[in-house]
Amino acid sequence: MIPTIPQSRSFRLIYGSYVLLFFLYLALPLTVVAVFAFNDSQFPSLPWEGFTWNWFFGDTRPQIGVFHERGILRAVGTSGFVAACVAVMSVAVGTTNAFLFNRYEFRGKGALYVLMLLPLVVPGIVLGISILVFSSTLANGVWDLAQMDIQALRPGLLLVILGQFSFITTIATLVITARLQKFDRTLEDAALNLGATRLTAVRTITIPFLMPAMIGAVVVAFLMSFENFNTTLMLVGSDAPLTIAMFDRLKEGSTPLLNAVSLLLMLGSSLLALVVILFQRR
Amino acid sequence: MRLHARIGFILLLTPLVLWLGMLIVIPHIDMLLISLRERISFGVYETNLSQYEKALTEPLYLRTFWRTAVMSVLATAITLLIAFPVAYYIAKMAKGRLQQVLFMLCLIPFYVSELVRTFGWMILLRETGLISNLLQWAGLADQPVEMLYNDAAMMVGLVYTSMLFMVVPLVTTLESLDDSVIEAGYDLGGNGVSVLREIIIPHAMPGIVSGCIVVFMLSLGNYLTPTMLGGKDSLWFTEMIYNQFIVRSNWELGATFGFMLLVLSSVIVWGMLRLTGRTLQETMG
Amino acid sequence: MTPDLECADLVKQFGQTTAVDNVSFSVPPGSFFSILGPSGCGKTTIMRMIAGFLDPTSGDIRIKGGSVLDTPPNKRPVNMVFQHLALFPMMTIAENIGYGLRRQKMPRDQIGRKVDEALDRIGLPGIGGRKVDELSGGQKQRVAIARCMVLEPDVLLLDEPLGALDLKLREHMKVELKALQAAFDTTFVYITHDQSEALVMSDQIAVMNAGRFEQVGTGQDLYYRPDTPFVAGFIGEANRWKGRIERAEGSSLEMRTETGLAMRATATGTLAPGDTAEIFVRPESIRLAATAEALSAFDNQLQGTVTSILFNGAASRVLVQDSVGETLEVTLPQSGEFATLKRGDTLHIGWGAAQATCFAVAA
Amino acid sequence: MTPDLECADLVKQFGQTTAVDNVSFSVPPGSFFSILGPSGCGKTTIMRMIAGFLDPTSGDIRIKGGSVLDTPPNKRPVNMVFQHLALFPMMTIAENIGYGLRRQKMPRDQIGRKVDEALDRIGLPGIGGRKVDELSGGQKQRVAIARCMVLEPDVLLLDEPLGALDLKLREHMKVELKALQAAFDTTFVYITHDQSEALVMSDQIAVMNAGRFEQVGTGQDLYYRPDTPFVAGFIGEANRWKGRIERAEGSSLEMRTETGLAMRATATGTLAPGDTAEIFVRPESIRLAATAEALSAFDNQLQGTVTSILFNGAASRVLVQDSVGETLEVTLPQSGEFATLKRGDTLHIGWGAAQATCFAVAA
Amino acid sequence: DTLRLLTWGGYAPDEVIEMFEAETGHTVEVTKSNNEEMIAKLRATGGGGFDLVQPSQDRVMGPQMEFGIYKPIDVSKLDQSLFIPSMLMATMANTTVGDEVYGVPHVWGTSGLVMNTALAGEVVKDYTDLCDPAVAGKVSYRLKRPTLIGFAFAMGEDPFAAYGDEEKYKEIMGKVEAKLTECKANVKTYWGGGDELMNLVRSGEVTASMAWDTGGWKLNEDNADITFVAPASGALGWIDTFVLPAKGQADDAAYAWINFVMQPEIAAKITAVAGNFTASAGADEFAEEALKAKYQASFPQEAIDNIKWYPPVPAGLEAIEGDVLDRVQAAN
Ligand SMILES: Nc1ncnc2c1ncn2[C@@H]1O[C@H](COP(=O)(O)OP(=O)(O)OP(=O)(O)O)[C@@H](O)[C@H]1O
Ligand SMILES: Nc1ncnc2c1ncn2[C@@H]1O[C@H](COP(=O)(O)OP(=O)(O)OP(=O)(O)O)[C@@H](O)[C@H]1O
Ligand SMILES: NCCCCNCCCN
Ligand SMILES: [Mg+2]
Ligand SMILES: [Mg+2]
Repeated sequence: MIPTIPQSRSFRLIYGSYVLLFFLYLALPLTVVAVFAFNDSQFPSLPWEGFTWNWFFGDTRPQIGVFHERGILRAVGTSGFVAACVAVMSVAVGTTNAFLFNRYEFRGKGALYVLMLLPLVVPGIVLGISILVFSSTLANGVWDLAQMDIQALRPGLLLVILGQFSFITTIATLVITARLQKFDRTLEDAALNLGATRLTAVRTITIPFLMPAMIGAVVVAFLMSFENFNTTLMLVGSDAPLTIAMFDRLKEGSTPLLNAVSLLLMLGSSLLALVVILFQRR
Repeated sequence: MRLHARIGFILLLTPLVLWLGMLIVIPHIDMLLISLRERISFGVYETNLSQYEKALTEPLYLRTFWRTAVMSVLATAITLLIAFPVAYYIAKMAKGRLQQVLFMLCLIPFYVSELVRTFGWMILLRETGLISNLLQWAGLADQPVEMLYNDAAMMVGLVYTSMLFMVVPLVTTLESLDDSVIEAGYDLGGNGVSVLREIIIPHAMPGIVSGCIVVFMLSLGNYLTPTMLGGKDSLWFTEMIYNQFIVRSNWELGATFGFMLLVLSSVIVWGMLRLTGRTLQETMG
Repeated sequence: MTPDLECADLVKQFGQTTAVDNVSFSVPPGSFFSILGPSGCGKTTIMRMIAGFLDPTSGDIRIKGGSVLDTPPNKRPVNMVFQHLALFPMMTIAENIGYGLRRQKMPRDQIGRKVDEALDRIGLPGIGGRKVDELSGGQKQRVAIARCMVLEPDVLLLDEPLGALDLKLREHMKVELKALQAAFDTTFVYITHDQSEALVMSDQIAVMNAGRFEQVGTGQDLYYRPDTPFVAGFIGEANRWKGRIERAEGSSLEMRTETGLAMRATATGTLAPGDTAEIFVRPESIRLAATAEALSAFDNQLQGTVTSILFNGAASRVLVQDSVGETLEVTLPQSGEFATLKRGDTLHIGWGAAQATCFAVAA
Repeated sequence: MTPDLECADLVKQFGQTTAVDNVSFSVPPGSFFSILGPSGCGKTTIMRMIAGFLDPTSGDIRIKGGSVLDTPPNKRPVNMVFQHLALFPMMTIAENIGYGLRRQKMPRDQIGRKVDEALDRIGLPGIGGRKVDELSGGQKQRVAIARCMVLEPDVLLLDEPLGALDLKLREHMKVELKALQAAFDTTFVYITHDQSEALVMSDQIAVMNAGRFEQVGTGQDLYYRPDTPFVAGFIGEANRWKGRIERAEGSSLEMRTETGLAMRATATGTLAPGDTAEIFVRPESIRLAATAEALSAFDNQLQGTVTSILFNGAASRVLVQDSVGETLEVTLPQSGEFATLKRGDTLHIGWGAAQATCFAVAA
Repeated sequence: DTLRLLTWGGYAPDEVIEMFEAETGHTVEVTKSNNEEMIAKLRATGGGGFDLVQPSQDRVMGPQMEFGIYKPIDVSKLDQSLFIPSMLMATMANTTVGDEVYGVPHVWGTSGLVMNTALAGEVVKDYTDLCDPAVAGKVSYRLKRPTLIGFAFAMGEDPFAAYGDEEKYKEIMGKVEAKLTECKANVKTYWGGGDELMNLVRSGEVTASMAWDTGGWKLNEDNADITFVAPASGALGWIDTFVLPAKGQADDAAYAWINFVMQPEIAAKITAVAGNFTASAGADEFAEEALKAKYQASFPQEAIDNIKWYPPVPAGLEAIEGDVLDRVQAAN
């Protein structure tokens, strides 16, 4: 069952078609979403009413395009801000975690590592509600004690960022740890031996070595944050990120505007993905 | 020197402890405490198991709970069945560029948000959607066919959304299987079936387990797909959590549900690990 | 007696490149046949064609006289020990060895017995229950051979099986492999790029280069009577000179090197005055002496200065720079006669025309 | 002249295990000093203590006469070439070589000049802009050395730097390393477990075993005049017999082997009749002859049967089984005299008492 | 200031926002939601995160008593002359806790039936007719409390009368539950947002649904067969209000917004987009004739008299309703 083992023609044919079918299945919904972004109709469905750019650039009712939709544009901004914060924070903490797990032996390390993995197996919605519950307990506690209201602890951007950070950090940690494990510690010894201090060695040797993984982690974290729904849903306040905003609209019914947003999202993420691939290449 | 190491250790430990403590451990403990609370009247609470009692006696809750679990297992199994041949093809049959391209193609849907993917399926499956029109055009149906809002549609969405998380670990483990081991299997008289059963699948087990765990978790915790593609009967456990928190403002019961979901997922993940004798560390790290 | 394995005019092309180019050979029953050649010369390709993992572009492969071209790999009466052994990591040692027997639907107790027997045979009784990664490199090696041998193949193929082992273990396994072959009394076809492996173990060696067999013969044949400059250069070490033939009488001839020295040598093939040629002389064929007189019996004599003494016990060498500036490698005799030699000493060296093999060089 | 490097009573313990056990040595300026020993004997531990990556449990390390125990690794006037070279993969060759100079805050143009100079010195001018993985193994080797040498260390430490290279390249680099040391005229401390590397390159070799130095001396010292059975067994190959001393006259003695043979040998240290002892005889010290008479000059003579001929060109061996069933390894002379020898032939062998070294064995 | 407005779809059209921003210099951020989510969000934030919210008048008193998520409204800061007096009084009365008033009216309307009269008009006259086999698979409604109330009326009960009597209320809900469970097979999907329903009806996937009056009227523009019908048992009347969240930070902007949108011309614009009439006195003049006509067509006088206005929901009832809704959703 590898190319060097002779197989009958029909087997190869059936297998090949199955794989082809699979990729059609993968491509189908995305293609459909993309195509109907150009339908000159109120609905993203057949019949095809002709081609239009209106869902991108239109500025008159009812065909207001993405680029003239305040709500959507604001949501994109919010998502971008959240994603950037989450990416930076999770990669920063992911890097310190990687060093901790890679460089130190201490009691409870194994348990801590398992705990670190846990956010991956906690459903996103549970993460969301636990943080929601805890932050309001805190806020209420502060209120009861000091009659002081800490809005930051109420649903809103900070909680959204922390909620996403809470599990994306695990992923960043794994990505960076994997790379750090491949790092040959004698490189640091060599730097030391050539006159560098410990910190200089880390700065000039280890961090550049980790760079591809860190950049990869930034992009993955950014994308994951950008598309996160479950955790965000429970923590969102008045500033809705894009997925939530789109979901709210979708609840009201689908219009090609959503297709247009989706198509732009696809293009954006493909671009980012490309950046990652180019980086990993090097 | 020693002092430096100590300081470094503390500096590196702090963010980890803050993160896990403040965002994972304490919130979950707090959630547990809330779930153990009963509201007596305005602002008066009592600690007891009444929420759990309610959750375990009300047939709706219990049924939804099991339904979600069973459907998630089913979605995981289907995903595995569909993904395995494809992953095998990518890892072992395709070579060079084709292999890279196919692998990349598998990743693409992941780069687009789940909402968009689900939205795509809605456009395809709805009564006025593409497939319905296609069937009518082909003469296979004489009136619009509704394919949305049922368990099958939901399953299609769940499987679709999870596919990547099954394919990637499978491809990775299968790629690590040396061609010559497969060849040795044939060389010693094996055929396709026996090589698959005795060599390929045992080798792929780590990938199968980690893929299944992730897919199961994603299905169990999914909210979008069941709400948007599922029908009027397809209540999902996450929806109930959302409902209790957002629609009913009943945080006590919502927290209880959250905890039940957590326990369910932990038990199933633990079971899968036990079954295959692997640790979480090996599987996820 | 029909040979166990016979390849006739075997050719394998990958697109434009011809990996195996018209190779023919036959391996008599019970013998140890090696294919020796540099990396990328096509050795593995031959072996994979024999095992059935590649179809030859043309030519025939016969086992015990019958062509196996239409037999799929899992039906061919040959087994293969892979370069990295390809033991099944998910199975125990006993399961590994029993794998082929299970495929033959042999009853379980019989399999058990056969496996135990094989483990005894390779000197590892009682390890059947272990996992693959609980064995050392040499033990794995033997298990991989046992896994094939329980199936009693007509021919056992081995693709650089010692490549992954460390130096000491490799030395040891050379002797061991030869002993195992004797014990199982099976035909071995062995691939390697390490001349010493091939020389030590084989009955017959084929030296391969760029898809073709250059020479097939015993180790002595190849070492002392190389047919081609490639064989002379690839097997053993040699001092070399290029030049032009000045005189030729039968196989005895004289060449003027590019640096202007006159040398007497023995021709391989026909060489005429004016031909470009290359002379090979092994370090151990050169004699050292303090005076020129001591070497008067030799056809070739030079004077030189010691530039370096590479002391290495029994394999010590001296680097001698001759009058025209070339450096020669000469074996240091074990007699102790030259124990006091040091850098800068002047020395006479000489060798007979019989020890200097001369080949034509494609101009 | 103060030695460049001096270690005095160096001890290093890891918990219960003593990795380095009271080692003292000194390395004179400009010399090539090797530490040779089997894997795990503590070589790297010594080197890491010298480089400053490990603190000795006790003892002192002096460089150019001054103790460096309190100097952190980045301040010590020694540099190290690591086993896998530890070139920085994210930097170009020039950046690698300039790394230490940048740490010294040398001006950029001066760094550039120094790097170019070093590249010239190692015979690789103009490759400064390349990436590390665009170099061959041997080139990387030289760059690793240059990276240290631009810092003009008092001592260069090399930890099995050839371990990762393949056989042919290793042979070549042995000669090259020695030449580089001469060119830079720096003290080299070289670690290896490969005796031939140590023998070929070193001025002085310390043979190390289980944390201790067994013997320090030149290659010839170690090969021909081993002080301990470990050294005799570790360096070069040897046939060995255990037995009990029957007669001893000064250093000349006679031993009865466990298998009942009487043997004459030369004692190392004092041995008295009744002592348990072990005799070492190198394969190349044993002569072969067709008749017993030809060997009458030798103190020890045996008759045996050829069990195997390990043909390996200049390094060919014969395995000879003697009358009591022991197998001896004997070098096959290059003279061609025994070219027709084959398995089963009867043969006489002999060696002098001077070639048989005898050591006391802890009963 | 930034005014963070939590409201229903259509209540803050872009055009109005732009005018408001131009006139006052405040900026407006709109979040669209529904009653339950508004309350849940405010509860989670302790009444923060927004500066002005618009729950229905029946959803002000209970949540305020239980969670304290609103702050009293200073009616003196409002131009009371802009409001229809009777509606202002009624709403203030319904949203008074203690001595404080919490809400003032904005938009009002009814829930009833939206249907394609050509396809379902013969069959569907009241909510319970949605369960008729003739419209099987072509029916939709929300799984929310208005549906329970509507079905209760259609089944001849008076749930509002039972607000004070939990036992009685439970009994009524039990009957409604049975009916809705039985009816489930008829339902294509439960709708969530107004536009979602409109899409379903417009595309023909649904022919009859329980819905807000607005939706029907809007659809009527495209397809004359589709319209809003007041059910035989009476439409349900609701009033969406303006309420200040307890921790709102832009009260001035909030008051400014209320005063701004209650101006008759502006209110008319909102009516045009949302489809519902407002509590703005005199906005009628500016309202489109077409809409008025549709309103009159849907509401003959006896239908207007028959409108059932929601009284404030006492705390605790929603738990009963929630359980019923859960069981209906779970039923097979
Ligand atoms: N599947 C293939 N497609 C194209 N070219 C191939 C293929 N397999 C081998 N080759 C080419 O055929 C030639 C011979 O390869 P082969 O593997 O037989 O060499 P080898 O003698 O076994 O070398 P090594 O000692 O390195 O294993 C090489 O030039 C190789 O690049
Ligand atoms: N950090 C450490 N902790 C505990 N034991 C150690 C440590 N480093 C080395 N050892 C032990 O000390 C002994 C000597 O190790 P060392 O690395 O010096 O050997 P070596 O001679 O360099 O071996 P090799 O040739 O394999 O590199 C070994 O038994 C090793 O297990
Ligand atoms: N298009 C907006 C409709 C708003 C309806 N509010 C209804 C409240 C019913 N309880
Ligand atoms: Mg090969
Ligand atoms: Mg070492």
